[in-house]
Amino acid sequence: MKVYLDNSATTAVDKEVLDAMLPYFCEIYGNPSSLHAFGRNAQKAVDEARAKIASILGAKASEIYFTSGATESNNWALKGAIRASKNAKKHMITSAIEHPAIMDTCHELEKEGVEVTYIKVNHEGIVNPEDIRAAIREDTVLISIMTANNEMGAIQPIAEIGKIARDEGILFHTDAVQAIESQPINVDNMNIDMLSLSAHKFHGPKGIGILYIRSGVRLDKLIHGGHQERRQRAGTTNTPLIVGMAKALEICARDRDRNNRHMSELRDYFIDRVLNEVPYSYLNGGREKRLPNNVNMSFGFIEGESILMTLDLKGIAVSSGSACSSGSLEPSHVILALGVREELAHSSIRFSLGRDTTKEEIDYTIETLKETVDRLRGMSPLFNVEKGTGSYV
Amino acid sequence: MKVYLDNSATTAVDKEVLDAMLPYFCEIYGNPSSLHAFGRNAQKAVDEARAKIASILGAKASEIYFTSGATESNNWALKGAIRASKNAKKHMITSAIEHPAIMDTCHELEKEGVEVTYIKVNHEGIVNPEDIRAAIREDTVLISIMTANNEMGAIQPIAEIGKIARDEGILFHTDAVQAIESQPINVDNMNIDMLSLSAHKFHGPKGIGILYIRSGVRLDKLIHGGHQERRQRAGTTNTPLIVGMAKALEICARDRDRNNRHMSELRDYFIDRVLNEVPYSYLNGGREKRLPNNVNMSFGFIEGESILMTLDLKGIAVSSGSACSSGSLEPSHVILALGVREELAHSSIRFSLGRDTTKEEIDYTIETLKETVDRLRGMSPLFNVEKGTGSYV
Amino acid sequence: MYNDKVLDIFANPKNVGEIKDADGVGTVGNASCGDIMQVYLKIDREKGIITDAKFKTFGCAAAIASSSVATEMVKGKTIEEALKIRNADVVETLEGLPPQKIHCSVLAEEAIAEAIKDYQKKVSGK
Amino acid sequence: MYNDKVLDIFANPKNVGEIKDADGVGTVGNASCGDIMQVYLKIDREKGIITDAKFKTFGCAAAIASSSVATEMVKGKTIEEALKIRNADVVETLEGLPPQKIHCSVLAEEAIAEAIKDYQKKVSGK
Ligand SMILES: Cc1ncc(COP(=O)(O)O)c(C=O)c1O
Ligand SMILES: Cc1ncc(COP(=O)(O)O)c(C=O)c1O
Repeated sequence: MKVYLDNSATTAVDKEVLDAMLPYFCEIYGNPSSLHAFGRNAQKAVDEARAKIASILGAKASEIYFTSGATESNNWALKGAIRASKNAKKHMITSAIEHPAIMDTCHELEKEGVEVTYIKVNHEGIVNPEDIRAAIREDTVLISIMTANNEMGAIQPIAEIGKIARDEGILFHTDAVQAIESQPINVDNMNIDMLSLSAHKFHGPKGIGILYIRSGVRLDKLIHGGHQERRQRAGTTNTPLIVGMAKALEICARDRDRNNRHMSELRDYFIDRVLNEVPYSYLNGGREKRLPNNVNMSFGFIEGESILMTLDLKGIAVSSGSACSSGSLEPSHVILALGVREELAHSSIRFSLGRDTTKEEIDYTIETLKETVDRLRGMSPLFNVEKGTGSYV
Repeated sequence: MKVYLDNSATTAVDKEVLDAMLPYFCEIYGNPSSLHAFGRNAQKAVDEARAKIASILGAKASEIYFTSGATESNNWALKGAIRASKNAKKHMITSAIEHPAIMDTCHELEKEGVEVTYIKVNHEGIVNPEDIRAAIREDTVLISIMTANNEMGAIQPIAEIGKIARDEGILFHTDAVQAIESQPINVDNMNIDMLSLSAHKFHGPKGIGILYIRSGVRLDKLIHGGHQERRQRAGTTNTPLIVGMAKALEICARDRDRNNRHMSELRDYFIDRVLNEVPYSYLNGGREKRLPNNVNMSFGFIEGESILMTLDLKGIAVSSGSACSSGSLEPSHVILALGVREELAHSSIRFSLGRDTTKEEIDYTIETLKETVDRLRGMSPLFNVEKGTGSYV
Repeated sequence: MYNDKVLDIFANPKNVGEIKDADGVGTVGNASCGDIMQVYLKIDREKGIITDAKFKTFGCAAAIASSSVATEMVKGKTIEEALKIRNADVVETLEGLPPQKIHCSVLAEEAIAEAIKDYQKKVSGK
Repeated sequence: MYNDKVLDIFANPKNVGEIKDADGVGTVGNASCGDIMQVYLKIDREKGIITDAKFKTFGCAAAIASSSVATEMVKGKTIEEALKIRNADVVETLEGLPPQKIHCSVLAEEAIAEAIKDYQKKVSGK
């Protein structure tokens, strides 16, 4: 059996999405910037896609900018806003649990002299909006808080944070990459000034994303060149992928409620059974305000990557917050931010469900997980198999 | 009849390329960074693509970095090299005929205090390597000269320039976007340190490109985030497009000689007939050292965009160097750099042939062009139809 | 970029040509900027009514379409009425122009005004 | 990331377990870094030959595969020979490890050395 439980890493392109893209590779291939009919036909498709995406987000078409993905969107939003600011000193606020595309960009900005406040989260992984309010300074240019976390699925109080930012006249960006599939977003109601998306996280193609930029917000450009995207993002307009992204977003908005019900049911069943049936298993993050597709658990006395690789031997794809998976020395900064001790952070596994995940797949995964945990505890110097107990020395 | 003569703007994706990509959208969709089999299978495809591309360019696989296209590659090469330099003062050399992705990036760098020398070209559009040697200063960090021009197809003496740069210990970047289809490139023989490509210019997909970076060359990152691309370019690895690009490059290298013969024959036939049969028609750029697919001509007393739009009415897709096509006030900086007067720069049309262009299409284009020129001269206040002569007042 | 209306008028412009014995001729723009618009008017001096209008234009599709629309608009109008035509009226008839092409409609407004000025100079004896 | 050999050894590691009456036990690494490797050696005191080796490891696939390879390598070797085993030898047997996983092979080298040290301490009467 093949079970893909790594939908937060990337998703399969939807067949409908692929079909929508296909004509734009070999037939309607013109450059949308060209004036002739080949170009105009492509431009028309791009315009329609932009309008569709805008309407789903409650934005104007002219506020949607296409990028190569959320990493670029996040880079552009943060660097663009900070560098466009005329403040002598510059400060920004983000959370301690952001994706590397935000974190690493913040570290780069710090090198450039920007001060960054990283707001802590509670043990459920949630940012307290009051902590953000308290962190605001005279020279705060930007607040960037993700809509939902990619590792343990905590959904953040974005509307409240947006309100605070608006009241204080500070730009508010949110990385909505993981949230968009399950959480309806309206940029006006939520006072969002900038928002990043990547199509491949919601069954669209890889290599295309958006940055929503509220009209009136000025960002320095990240990528200079031709006049595409209202002169704000240069590079030949990517008709097929843009069409694909719009179709994927349309499907995701259309089926959101049904998919959410389906996934959250499976998620709860999964968590309940594992907590019951696997000793020394722990849920990372809270059960409320959790993405319907996210299960993140730690399994005491064994290491995450070896759990991942053992599940892989049985055809099950998951990811892990262990340092060993990422090639870094520290385990996931997100799991640590929950207050989980390092040993258990090294033991964390993310099971990210998809809209097509079945109960059968989940049952198979639970049974395989139990075997896996037993196998690895049998190898672990920290676990006493006879007694069925373990301890970190 | 539909005739696509705008292959320098973008090309149709090759059917073979599309077929190569297809499995990676809905089947082998895993994230190449993931450790499980879904990820490993994708990673394998990426590794193979990288190796294939590297071998075609005479590079090592570890020197090939995937980007969202040549615009990003050019931005990264220039900003990355300049910002990584520890020089107190920084100078770079480029040409007066570069693509906006270089030009606009240079203007941005100028704002940051970098001095840029724009080397002029002769009336055939060629940079003299000695002019580059003469422009080198103590603080010169980088030379960036395109391999061939996108508007009038002039092929630059890249190997000589590479030699000069190497002798002087200065980094050498070349934008090879337009050249790669017809010109074999070997980064070692040509002393190239960095090279930009965009797949959609050689029948690959839009939204993917490469930056070749010679090992040992250190660039600042443009896009921060995850650890992809040897930690130099963050963002989820784009398996299908990478596979497509490698296939497209393979086909282009494989069929290069045959396609070059075919296109240059049609090109010469086209130029000869038009010069003979259309009064007041002028070739922009020289006939030697010209890309086999490029025809760029000016037609006196009529404006380029209206030529383009009239040809479009007859199903023929071309582009124009007129200000009117680009929405800017000045006509093409490239055509002006040839010493062409402004009036004629406004009248320039680029016909960029493809490997599938037929003689029949060219004949139809020539006949239609003649009608078009007549029609527009009939409307022009600068042309006397009875006498068949014109003058710029 | 262009809407269908603009493309259609560009494909089939009205009033192309010169009026040999025009009562007023206006020329605006210049070749090095990529636009020259020349408008010819035939005017009934008694009634002050424009009876015919033609144009010759060196320029882009928007310039040619604007010329066609503007010359069409002024026909049958009094001089006063013609002088009230604004570029926005031309744009409206074209059902919109891209922002960077608005200047073409301005040229058309100006060419009409220049042609009328030329006529008025002639009439006022000069 | 991992080659097939590593995956294969990880899937079927040899010498997993403890030796109750081991002559030398070496433990290296720590849980908060994500790796603990424990090696048990049975040594023929007369001949100075390692007759059996087992391991228990908390760690990633590379750590487990390295443990398997290293314990397999030392069996039948004299102490002197075993001490000459370098992490590079482990990597070679694994047909390569990703750069960030090389430290796992180093841990294996160290665990063997620690176990031998433990044995030598015991033998030298401590
Ligand atoms: C929360 C979050 N932000 C940003 C990204 C970056 O997206 P991409 O790799 O498509 O640029 C990801 C996924 O990797 C993510 O989960
Ligand atoms: C010479 C040259 N460089 C760079 C580019 C930019 O390529 P892209 O738009 O694919 O980023 C182009 C094409 O637009 C080009 O012709």
